[in-house]
This record gives sequence, C-alpha cells and structure tokens, in this order.
Amino acid sequence: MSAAATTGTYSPAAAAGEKRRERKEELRRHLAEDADWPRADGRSFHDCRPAFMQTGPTTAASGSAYAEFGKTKVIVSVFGPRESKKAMMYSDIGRLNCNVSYTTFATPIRGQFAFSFQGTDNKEYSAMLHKTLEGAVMLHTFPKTTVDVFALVLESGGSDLPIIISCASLALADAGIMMYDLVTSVSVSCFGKNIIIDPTSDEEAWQDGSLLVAYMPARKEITQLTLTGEWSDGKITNAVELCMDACSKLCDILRELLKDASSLAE
Amino acid sequence: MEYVNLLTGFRVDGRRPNEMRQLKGEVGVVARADGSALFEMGNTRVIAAVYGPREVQNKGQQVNSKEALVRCEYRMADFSTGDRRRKPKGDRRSTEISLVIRQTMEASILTHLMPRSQIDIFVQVLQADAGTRAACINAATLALADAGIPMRDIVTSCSAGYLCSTPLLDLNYIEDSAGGPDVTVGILAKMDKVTLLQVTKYHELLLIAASFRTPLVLSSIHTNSITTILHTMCSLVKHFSCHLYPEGHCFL
Amino acid sequence: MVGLSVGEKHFIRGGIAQDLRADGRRRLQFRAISVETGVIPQANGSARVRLGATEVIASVKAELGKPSILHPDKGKVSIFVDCSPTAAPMFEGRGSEEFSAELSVALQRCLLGGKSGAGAAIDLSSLIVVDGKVCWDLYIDGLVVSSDGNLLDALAAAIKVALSDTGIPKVNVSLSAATDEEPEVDVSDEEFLQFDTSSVPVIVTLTKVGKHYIVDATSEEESQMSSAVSVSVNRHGQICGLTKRGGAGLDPSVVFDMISVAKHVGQQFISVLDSEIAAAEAAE
Amino acid sequence: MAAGTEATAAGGLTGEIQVEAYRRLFPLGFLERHIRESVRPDARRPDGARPTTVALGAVSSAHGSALVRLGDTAMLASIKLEVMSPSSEAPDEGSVAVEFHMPPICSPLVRPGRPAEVASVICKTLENILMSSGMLNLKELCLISGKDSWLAYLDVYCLNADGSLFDAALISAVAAFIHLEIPLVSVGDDGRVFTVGGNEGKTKYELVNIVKRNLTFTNIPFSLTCALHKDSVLVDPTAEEESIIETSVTVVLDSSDQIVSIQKPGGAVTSMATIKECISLAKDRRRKLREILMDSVEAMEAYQTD
Repeated sequence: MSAAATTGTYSPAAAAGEKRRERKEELRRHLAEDADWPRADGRSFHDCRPAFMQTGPTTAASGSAYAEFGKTKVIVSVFGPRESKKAMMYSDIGRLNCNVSYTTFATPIRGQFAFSFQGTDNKEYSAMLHKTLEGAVMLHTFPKTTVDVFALVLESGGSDLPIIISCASLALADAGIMMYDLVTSVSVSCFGKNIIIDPTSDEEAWQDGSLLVAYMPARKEITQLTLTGEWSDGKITNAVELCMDACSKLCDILRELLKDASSLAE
Repeated sequence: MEYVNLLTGFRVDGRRPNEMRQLKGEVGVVARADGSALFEMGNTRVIAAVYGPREVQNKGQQVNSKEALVRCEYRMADFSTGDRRRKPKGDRRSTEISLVIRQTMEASILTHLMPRSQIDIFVQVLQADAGTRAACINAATLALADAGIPMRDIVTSCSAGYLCSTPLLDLNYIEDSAGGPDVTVGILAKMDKVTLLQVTKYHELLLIAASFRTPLVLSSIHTNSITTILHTMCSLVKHFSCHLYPEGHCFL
Repeated sequence: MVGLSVGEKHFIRGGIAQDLRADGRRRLQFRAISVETGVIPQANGSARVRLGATEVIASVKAELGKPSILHPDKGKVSIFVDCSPTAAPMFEGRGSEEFSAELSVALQRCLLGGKSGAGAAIDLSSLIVVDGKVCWDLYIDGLVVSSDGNLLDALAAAIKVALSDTGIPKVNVSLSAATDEEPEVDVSDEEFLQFDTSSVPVIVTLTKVGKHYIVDATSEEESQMSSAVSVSVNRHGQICGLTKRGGAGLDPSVVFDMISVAKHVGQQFISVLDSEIAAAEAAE
Repeated sequence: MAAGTEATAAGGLTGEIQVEAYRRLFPLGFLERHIRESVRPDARRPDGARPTTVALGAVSSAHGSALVRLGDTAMLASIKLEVMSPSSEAPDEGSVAVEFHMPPICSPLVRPGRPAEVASVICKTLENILMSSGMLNLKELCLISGKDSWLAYLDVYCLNADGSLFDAALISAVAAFIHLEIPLVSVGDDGRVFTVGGNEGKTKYELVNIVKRNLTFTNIPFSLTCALHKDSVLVDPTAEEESIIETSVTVVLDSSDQIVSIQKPGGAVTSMATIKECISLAKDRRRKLREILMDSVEAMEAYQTD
C-alpha cells in the first residue's frame, strides 16, 4: 500500500488477504452469471439500500440535509445566496460553488483516497456535482451572488456521488433556493450481463462498468449521465430507464420529506 | 568522464567545442495566439505564445500605467524530461526562469509605446535537453516579433560551459549534468549589448579565471532578421571579457 | 474566453440550424485532421494531432512498477492532461487545473473501462511481466498546445495514435529460487512489443446548440452550447464511456438519439484515423 | 465608547423595529438587555449549559467514535488504529496523533481550501490537554515492546459550529477513547501485524493482545468555557454570544477537580474573583458531564446486549 510506505505506519489488514480476494472473485462471479443471486447485504439486483434522509442537521447553514444509504453517510450544507468572492467578475446570473470533501475516516484505510483527491477534497466529485446542479438551479434568481454547496462524506460505503447529488438537492430546497425541479440521482453497476442498482463500495470495486443518472422527474430531464466500461445500446437503455424509475421514486420520498418538514415548522 | 575527446577535440555528440546544436524556428504555430513560435536547439524544444498587447486583466498588478505590463509563465510538460515526474505547478525553478525571461524580454520591448496594456508571454517546454532557458528566450523573441510587438532589438540567448579545460558552447543534457560551471547570456544582437548574464558555480569560474588569467569565453548568437521566419541563424562565438570581481555575486 | 456580438451569435446559431456552419461544414462533419507520430523522442510513443486550429500532443511512457495488491495480474495505466497557457491565457498558473482535471477524468472514464478492467482500451494483463511482482506502468500524458474547441476528442485521438506508435521494450526475467526476492529484470534495447490498439475507442462530443447538435465544435460554437455529451465508441460499435458535460438537462429520448448518432459518427472517425495512422507510419 | 452609543441609539428605536431586526442590527444591545434581566437570548440562565448528548459508536469504520451535541454544536470524533514501530526512547509506548477539522459545511465562515485559524488553535490545545492530563497511558497502546505499537489517529470533525467548540471537541475526544475497542491481532510470517476476526481465527493464530482490549482511565478531563462580558459570566456561549462578548475563559479540570489548564485568550482584563467563579462553575459542569458520559456508556452497553 502506498499509504503505508509513505507514513511508516499501516493499517493491519484482516487475516489472509488472499482469501478475501478469492471471496470477492466468487461474489463477482455470482453477480455476473446468476439470475438473481442475493447480494452480500441480502438485496436483490434491483433493490436500493434502505435510505434515511433528513433536513436541517447544520443550523449554521442556510439549508442542510443528511443522507444515509446503508453505510454511506453524507452531510450537505448550503450557504447563501451571499456575496461572490471579490476576484469574481460581474455576472448577471448567480454562481454555484460546489465542494465535496471526505473525512479521514470515510474509507476503511485512513486517508486512502483516489488520485483525484487533493487532501480530503474530491475535485472530480466537486466538478460533477456542479455540472449536475447547474442545470436545475434557477441561477438567474440570484444575480451577482454565490450559492455555496458543500458536502462532507462522513463514511463512504458506495454510490457516494449519487447520494451526494440527491442530498445536495434536498439541502438546496431546505435553503429555499429556486430550482426547476428536485434532482435525484442513482447509479448502477454492471456485472457481465446483469445490472445491479445502488452498489456498495465492495461491488463498485469489482464492477465491469457503471452508469450514473441524475434526473429531474417532473421535467423529465436528465441533468447528468456518466458511463464507464463497455456497453451495448440496449443495455444502456435498460440501465437508464431503471435509474430514472428509481430517481422518480426517490424524488417522491424527498418531496414528502420536505412537505413534512415545512408542516412541522408551521 | 571524457567530455572532449583529447585526440579529435570533438564533444560527446560529435560537435566541436564552439559549435551550436541544430537550430530550428517556426512562427505562427498557435493559431489563436497573437504571436507564437516553436524553437528547437538540438533536442530541446519549446513553444512560446504571446497574448497582447491587451487590456490589463488584474489592475492590481499594474505598477506603472505609462508602460506596458509584461508577464511571463514558464511551464514544463510532464513528458519533457527523461524520467517522467509530475511536478507541482509554480515550483521554485519555474518561477525563477519565468522571472528571468520576463526581465530579459522587458528590456527589449518598447513598453512605453503601449501604456495601460498587458503582454503575456507563455513558454511551454516540450522537450528538455539542457539550455531550456536560452531556448525559451529565443522562442519568446520570435513570438513577440510574430505578434508585431515593438522591440529595441532581437534578443538572442545561448549557454556555455566549461568542462575538461575547454569552454563549450550550447551544452546538451549530458554535459549540463556533468556539474561544471555554466553561463547563460542574452544579448541584443544588433546593439551588441548584454541583457542577461547568469552564472552558476560562480566560485569554480573564479578559480578557473584565476588560474588561467584569460578572458572567459562566453557565447552569444547573432540573428540577422526574424521578421517573418528565421532566414539564417548564423552562430558565432564571441569572446567576451568579463571581470570577475572576487566579492561580487551578480554582475550585469 | 470567446467574446461574441449578438450578430455573431445569431450567425452561428442560424448556420447550425440550416446545416451550414460558419466554416462551411455540415453539422456532423469533422474538421480536417492531421496526425504526426514520434514527436517526443524520449517517450515510448507519442503523437501530435491537429484538428483545425486545435493542437494536442500525447505521449506514452512505460516504466517498470509493482502491480497493486487487488490486481496482481494486471499492469497500471494512468492518464493526465495539462493545458498549456500557450493555448489560452486563462490556463495561466493554476487556472488550467480544474479544466485539465475534467479532461483527465473524462479520458480515464472512456479509456480505462470498469473497475474490474472490463471494457478497457488497453488489455491490462498484457502489461504484466511477473505476476504480482513486476508490471509495466503506462503513463499517458496529454498536452493541449493550441485550443480551438473539441479538446477531448482531439486528446482521445492523439492518445489512440500515440498508443499505436508505442513500443514496449521486451523484458527478460531471471527468476531466482527464493520467491521473496525481487526478480532481476533485463530490459531489451532492441526488441519492442507493439500494442493491439484496435479496441482503443475514440471520443465523439456532440454539442447541442439550439435544437440541433454538432460534432467537433470550435471555441465559438462551444460558447453557444446548451449542453454537450461526450461518447466514447470503439470499433465494434460498443459504447465505452459517456460523460455529459454540464449545461441544461436533456430529454432521455434526445440522449438515446445522441448516443446512436455518436456511434455512427465514431465509426467513420475511426476509419479516418486509421488511414491517418497508416500514412503517418509510412512517413516516419 | 462606540458600544455605548450603539446601545443608546438602539434604545431610541426599540419600540419601532421587530425583534429579529434589532438582534441583527444591534447585537450588543440585544445581548446586554438580556443580561440585565439575567436571561440569555436562547432562554438559558447565565450559568446554564446547553443540553448535551453523547452517542458512542457513530462511525462504523472506526475503532472508536463518538458524536457529541452541545446545543446546536455537533462534534464527531473517530479513532483509527494503525501499527507503527515505536521510537527507541520509548520502546513500550504507542502514540496518539490528534487532528481537528472544521470542514466548510460547519460554518459560513469556513471556505474550502482555507482552513479556519481557530481550528489549528483548538487542535493544538486538544492535543496538549489529552497528553498532559494523564488520561492516556501510552504503555497500553504497546503491542510488542520495541517492535510494534499502536498509533491512534484521533480525528475530530466539527459538523455544526455554534460556539464552545473546544468543550464539545474535548468531550467527543474523551468519549471516543472510552469507546475505543482494540482489535485482536496476530503477527504474520512477514512480520506484519494483521487483525483476527471470528472465533475460528482466535484458535488458529497466536494472539498478541488478549487482555488489552479497552483502555483504562484514571483521569478524565472535562472543560467549560465561560464568556465574560462586563461583570457577567455566561456559561457555554453560543456562536452568536462568542462574536459579541469581550473575552472568555476556558477551564479544564480532571477527575479530582484539579486544574489541568486555564486559558484566557487575551481580550479584556478580568478579576481573580471572576476566574474563581469560572472554576467553581467548571466543577459543577464536570460532574454533570461525567454523568452524561457514563449514561451514554450504559446506553451503548444495553444496546449491545439487546
């Protein structure tokens, strides 16, 4: 491990790493070949993990949301609209500033992040979050000012980015930022001919391909779509439709949540 | 190691001590820049692009509104050196070379003709085989000329070193990493004036100068005209007597 | 940054709507491409690709390394892109970092395949020298020298050409009896292995301007985009990666339509590139 | 004084503007009028601390963790153990690395890429207190003398910053150490330590640490921050109060009510009597915090047995 080499300390791995790998290979084979092998956490292929979402964990922010999907735990705070940085040039539409960071204990091995990390900031996810939300937020409603969307991943347990996106859209709604629609996002992993929804980090580590969809159900618009691995046309169609369906359901849950929260406030 | 063959007097790459590497220049290589040039000295290859004169982007950087603001950034491509390393942007060496190029070019540009404006010079090293500093200055000159920016004179630059008791013109990578003293000179060719003189291993040079008591051979190259494309680039070595003051660190 | 007047914007949009763009191209037509190989002698493979006024250089360097614990039977490939300030003043200093990272990520997504290695452009198991001990690490570096739009497609094309130009030195391994010891590796200077680059995909970016979408957009056209989708297509017509690059949302049916158009255009682009590679190799 | 004129200016307007606007425009006048009535903007008494909760085991990927809420201030502490070779000066001791983070989500004042100044101050103080209070016996973090010992990475994240950050950080750090459970380990053929899980593992491998699974604590430090404003002492200030008050005093006491540290970061001068008052308030608070912490341990154990 590179982390161990540089710091001089290491995280003791579980006994017999070789065995763990074999087990994973087996898991992978099952996911790729079997019709509907129950996944490691007992779900079937097209089941999402049980989700818990809540608005308002961070009182210091204009709006905030917490999301927990299985082991993945995310907090998003929204600040503003507030004054843009001095260096920014005049803009007649508002700015959206997104940042995604991880806690040092988010990953099983402390501070072991992918290469697109600088410190604990994830540059890739920050950019992706921005690209996903800019099509949904009505930027013209807050000219000259900036809305900051900051996400902190407390624990990473797979499907981090889609959960950050959904959580951010809930936090934006909580902050009262005008949006065309709530954006929800779901990703799938592909194993051989099978497609499994809402993968865990173990599943993500062994997937053949992945596909992420961010969707605005009321407007029927895709605001983000990314794909890795080798896919045929038909499989893309299937996977995108599966994701859009899950996004719609997740969006209904968010809507109920916001309604409950506002009625509670009254 | 034997850097100069005792019998033939040839260097490791077959050049004579006062011979330059193959030079090649090309202007207009970056379509969207106001001026650009590719310059090669042997295997060292750099691209320079000039943007401007244009409105000053960051008013805070403007010191004197009666003169143009000249800025420069030097960058090495990740693949430019033999061993691939990702270097952080703006490391100390790049900052230093950026400054050297900026100051050298500033001395030649007629900045007072372009008040309240900014000229950006960007140099990108594609391949580094020693002498990037000199190559960058030559490329920047070509790019500035291509952009039609008024200059006092053409600035040309070349380096020289001292190995095996022989002054060597235009070191390559092997000679450069030998660790001998080296000198980079930038001159205004027609006016016959020196604008840049950088000496490393100054103390060794002092020793050499003291023991030989001879004028140190330095280098400069002459360029005839670089109005459109480099027609000719005749290189000749100039004897350059410099007085090495024992207590001085930098002299110009 | 592209500063356009209202009239110029109108001209570009109108041209695209009528299938006759400002430079005389049709909507799904690429600019003239020029390809040159072996431009960086120190690298194992390199290429320069010019697409109109866009110019990029890709270099491939191979270094011996150690395979990761999770994949002991595979080599490693990493892709980094840098945007030189020569291409645009806004890439000065740290200004290029964000954009370079975006391009790097998009290329990684399209060329490296899934986590398990399925669908990768380069067969990672061909990079292994000794299982679990020694492998080749491929460093693919892209440099944007001059920019006039459509950088991602140009970079992917340059990488494809550079990979076909790449020779990996042949390695002789003398296995010592003790398994713990590092095996001795003898790198050959004369014999090189060529890659099978037939499955390396190209990227086709479809830029949506108004109701229509175009390929190979120039900077001016890119400034008018409402959204863009980059699709990576290989010779077999499989989609190897896809990135939606910001902008407004898209109707799902439009997305599917764009994918099938990109597939079609991509196949044509691959054959153009193949003949260019052959010509460049013949010239060398 | 500027504050005085502000207060009088505010006085002239009070009848005409709404409470929330008054609070924003004249924060000082707003606070001072509350203090005069011996009540605080959030309806607390001056000597009342905010409700405090401790939840142990909040981070599943850590060896020890705790989530602490002090009013709206939320702190998440986590401990991860890594193996290191001990230094030659102390071959039978482990070590602790403390980091305190204020991610941009916690406060509008923190921006990405620019760590808050206060974070490094709290980090340093936290490290000093944990090391000097005698709470930790570093010998307990030793595995094999002179060869392997634990390095405990303590990371404290502020999830919501609403004043008295140091108090909350210290409680969460202490709670995380109490929750810390050291994994069973054995030494492999390559000399590297690996974890042993499950029952068959215990019989198969020779275990290094059968006994030392939890740390023992003789001394547990707790702290109380008091805001000092003119003559009044406000216990456990919120962020709003902290931004107005003249100065503050932080008292850290150990289990036998001995003073571990007193910090007053400059600001207005204070009498000895006020400091003494702060210390006695801190003593009361220490007892309460201890109860809360013990309750949370019981709650966790009860949850585990279920």
